[in-house]
Amino acid sequence: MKFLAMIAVVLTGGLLIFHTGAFPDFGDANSPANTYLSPYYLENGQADTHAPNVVTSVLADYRGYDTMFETTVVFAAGLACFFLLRRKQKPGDTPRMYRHLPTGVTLHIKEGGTLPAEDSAVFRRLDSEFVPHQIIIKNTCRIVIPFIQIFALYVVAHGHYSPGGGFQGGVLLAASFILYAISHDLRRAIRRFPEKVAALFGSMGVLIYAGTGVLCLLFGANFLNYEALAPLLGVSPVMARSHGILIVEIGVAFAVMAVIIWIYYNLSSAGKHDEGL
Amino acid sequence: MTLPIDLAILTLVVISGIGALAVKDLLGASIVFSAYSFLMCLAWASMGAVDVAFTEAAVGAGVSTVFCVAAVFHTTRRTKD
Amino acid sequence: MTQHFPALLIIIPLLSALLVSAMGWIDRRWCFPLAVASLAGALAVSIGLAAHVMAAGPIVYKMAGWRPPIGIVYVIDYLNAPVLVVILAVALLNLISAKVWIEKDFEDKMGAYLGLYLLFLSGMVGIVATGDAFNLYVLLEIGSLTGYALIGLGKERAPLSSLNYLFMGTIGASFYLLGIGYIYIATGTLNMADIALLVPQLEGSGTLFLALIICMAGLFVKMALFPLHGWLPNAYSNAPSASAGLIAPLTTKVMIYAMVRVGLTVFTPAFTFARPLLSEAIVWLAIAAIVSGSLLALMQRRLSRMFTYIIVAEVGYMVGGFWLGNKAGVTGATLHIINDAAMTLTLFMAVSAIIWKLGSDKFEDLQGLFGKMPFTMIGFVIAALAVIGIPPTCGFFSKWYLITGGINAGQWGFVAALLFSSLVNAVLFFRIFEIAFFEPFAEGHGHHDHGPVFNEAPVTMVAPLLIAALSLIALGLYTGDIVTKLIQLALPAGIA
Amino acid sequence: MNDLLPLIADKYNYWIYIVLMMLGLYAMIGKNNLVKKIIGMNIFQTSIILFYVSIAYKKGGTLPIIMGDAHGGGHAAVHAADYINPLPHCLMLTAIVVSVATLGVALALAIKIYRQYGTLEEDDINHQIRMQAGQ
Repeated sequence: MKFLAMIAVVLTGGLLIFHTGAFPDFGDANSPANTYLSPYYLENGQADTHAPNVVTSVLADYRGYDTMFETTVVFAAGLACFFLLRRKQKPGDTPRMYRHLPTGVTLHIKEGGTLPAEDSAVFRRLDSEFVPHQIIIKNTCRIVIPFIQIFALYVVAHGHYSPGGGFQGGVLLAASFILYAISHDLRRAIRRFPEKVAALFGSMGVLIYAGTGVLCLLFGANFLNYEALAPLLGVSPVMARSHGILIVEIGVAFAVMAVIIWIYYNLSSAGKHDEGL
Repeated sequence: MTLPIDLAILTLVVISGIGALAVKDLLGASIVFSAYSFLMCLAWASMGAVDVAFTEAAVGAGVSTVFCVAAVFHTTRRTKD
Repeated sequence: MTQHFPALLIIIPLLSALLVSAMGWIDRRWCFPLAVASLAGALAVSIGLAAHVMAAGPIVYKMAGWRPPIGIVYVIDYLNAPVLVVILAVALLNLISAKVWIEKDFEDKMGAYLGLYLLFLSGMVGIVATGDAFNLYVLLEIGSLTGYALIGLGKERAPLSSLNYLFMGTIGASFYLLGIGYIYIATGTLNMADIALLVPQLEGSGTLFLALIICMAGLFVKMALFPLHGWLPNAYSNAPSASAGLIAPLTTKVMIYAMVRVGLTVFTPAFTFARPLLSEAIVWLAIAAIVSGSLLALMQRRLSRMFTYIIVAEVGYMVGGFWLGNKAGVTGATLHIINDAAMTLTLFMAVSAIIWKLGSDKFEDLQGLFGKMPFTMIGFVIAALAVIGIPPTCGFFSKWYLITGGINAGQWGFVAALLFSSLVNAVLFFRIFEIAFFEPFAEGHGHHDHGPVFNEAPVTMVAPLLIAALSLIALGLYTGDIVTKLIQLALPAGIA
Repeated sequence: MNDLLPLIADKYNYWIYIVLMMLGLYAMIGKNNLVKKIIGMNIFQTSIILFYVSIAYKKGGTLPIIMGDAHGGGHAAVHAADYINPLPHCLMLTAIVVSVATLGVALALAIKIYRQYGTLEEDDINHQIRMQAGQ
């Protein structure tokens, strides 16, 4: 197999390298790629959509249809991971570790033993590969997480003016949650943001995007043509495009956040939603 | 853009890519792969693709690594190649 | 409202996928009816579109209202209107037929399964309808990602074959993306029609030629053309029955459609067929696919596995026919996309019904099947006749065009391979008929000699199967109309 | 030497993308461990993103964020040559998202395979499959 791989690689690579000489030089401003279509976006992007960041206006408006499917890809991945991995587990199937909070004693309950109540104030469930009290990590994360989340919201809201947008913001939001799940434990993260909520948020986020498009359709314009929302938002058509971009970016942020958290739940617990990283 | 920096970063990208595939420990490979993504993100930032670099920093160096580590955690670290 | 039909075509499956997967968490009983209703709605829209195209010509739908090279457009023309109808019809029939399987296999994950099913479908519909080269890549990935998941929860080896499929699929899609990058570097645009306008000016461009090769290589991986077909048999035969009937008819056929689309309307025929050496090489690959697919099919002892190798051979038919580069060949390839989707659907639905009743599709378990499941076998026989290519069924007509194309091009190897494959198919299917009909029932372990007991699959399985089987004959009878009113009009002027 | 250096430097990004792509392709076909293959797949995908980003670069161009009065509606003339091409960036955002989605699904499948066979090495899995078929 390695030999076969080598042959394939050498052949393909040779063909590609052989041809590189015909490319325009790196950084050539006069190549067809840089002169045919893209000047339109640069010259008219701000006038058309009122968003100085041209990448955002291309992403969410000129090629907004692509972006809708990009969000759908993420959603599909979330569904796929859930579909492939998730399995229900009865409590008591596997040994479990508990910590008795007042004394700090660690208990190991064997298979079939009686378990303390799920929301017991005295006993706290531990992962089987537990570590002693991690005060530094927990407290640092407790301080850092709100800042990550505020920054994420800034990234979502400020996508028009600076790099970033719904997708990056959504990933950051998800990352803050994953940090919570790693620093505390998966079960508490799931209690805060249950699987069902993640799944519903995921489809809701895509629904916000596609729904905006359908709303445009109902107003008589083409799918995703935010100009049609001008009467609804009470602004000029250009501003309606700008606001439309914001709305769909929020949808993207919702979907991406929820779905990445959902994928993390399934991957980190191998579908059992029991013990994470 | 200062050209030498760009060349240096791209060379490092290749080295870390080879490293990620050569390390005989899957957890190590995931982490080297994270470094690969991060260097790639630097390369893109130096080429002016800030949005792409931002996304790669959040996704490639962040979330993908977590996914990889989670998967390795639930499978095995050992590998023959 | 008609002018918005191209958007509705994809919004309906997409929105219902979201709703269905959300409903899976709220009230599971609603999932299935919602999915069926949405597919029926989308099918109605696609039929409306096809009628509109036949009456008034192609439709260009501007997404977000931007004019073509700037924004993304959907183009419904003579080429993809019939393909769209077939895709949606296949998905609807298979969904109804798979109802019992879905309820049995994925009871607690029904929302997710149906959501993936509809997302897969919206990916496929989008690939066919889109007029933007990059948008095709995104939709390709939706179709593939959901496809991996739909396959991955199947029988014993399914996860491994699904992962192999994922690797090959990613290589294919990435090569396609790279090809788009080469096109972009040479022309600076992503819109298919726009590229086609620029291609004649770049006749001698090596970059563009390499782009053609890379795009085609990527699509060949995804459609499992002969040396790259390794992933297909395992992935399809290990897939859950409910998914196999969806993925097997659609994925390869849609990829072949993408090849036709890229070859004819992105790179113009003048550019695509300009190098006889390339066309010749690909036709020989196709011949190898036909011969090897047929031979490997002979060696199988399980129905579903045998069908997967027949698919490998059928891919060879269409690729070869297209790369013959003449009118009859391309017509035959395009017609065969439609016919083969219907034939494969019928075969896989029949197998799914057989497995539902017998629990197995091994040849030795099929004894006496004509008595046990007569209606299923009627559908099976019609599909088999179509695959072999017996006249009233549709398989004959597309094969006729393909053979004519081979003769016109003087490519006798292709003609011989087609005839050989038909012969092998006849052997294959008559062997099964013999097992299922002539061999005495339960001789080895028979305690009582009552003969075969009538034990038919549920009506939700048999009815779609029979509809699909009838459609095979109907497609055959209306071949003339399909060819003259749609496909002939779709071919650009450059084809001799 | 004087000719060679600019040739390499001018096309350096294109060379690197091909090297990375071949690295990824080799890992996907030739490596034995599934997680290694998945990492190779990701390298393969990022190499193509590098290619697109390299297309977009313009010497002397600045970030594709239109400077000047942010609330003026953009009536001032914008010279496209001064800004880096935004279109490939936008396409590549989509490609990155696709790659992370593929990664997630691939890892999910790998976990499922490990659950089933207890190993991630492809030859061990094939060996087990052959053993089962032989029985």
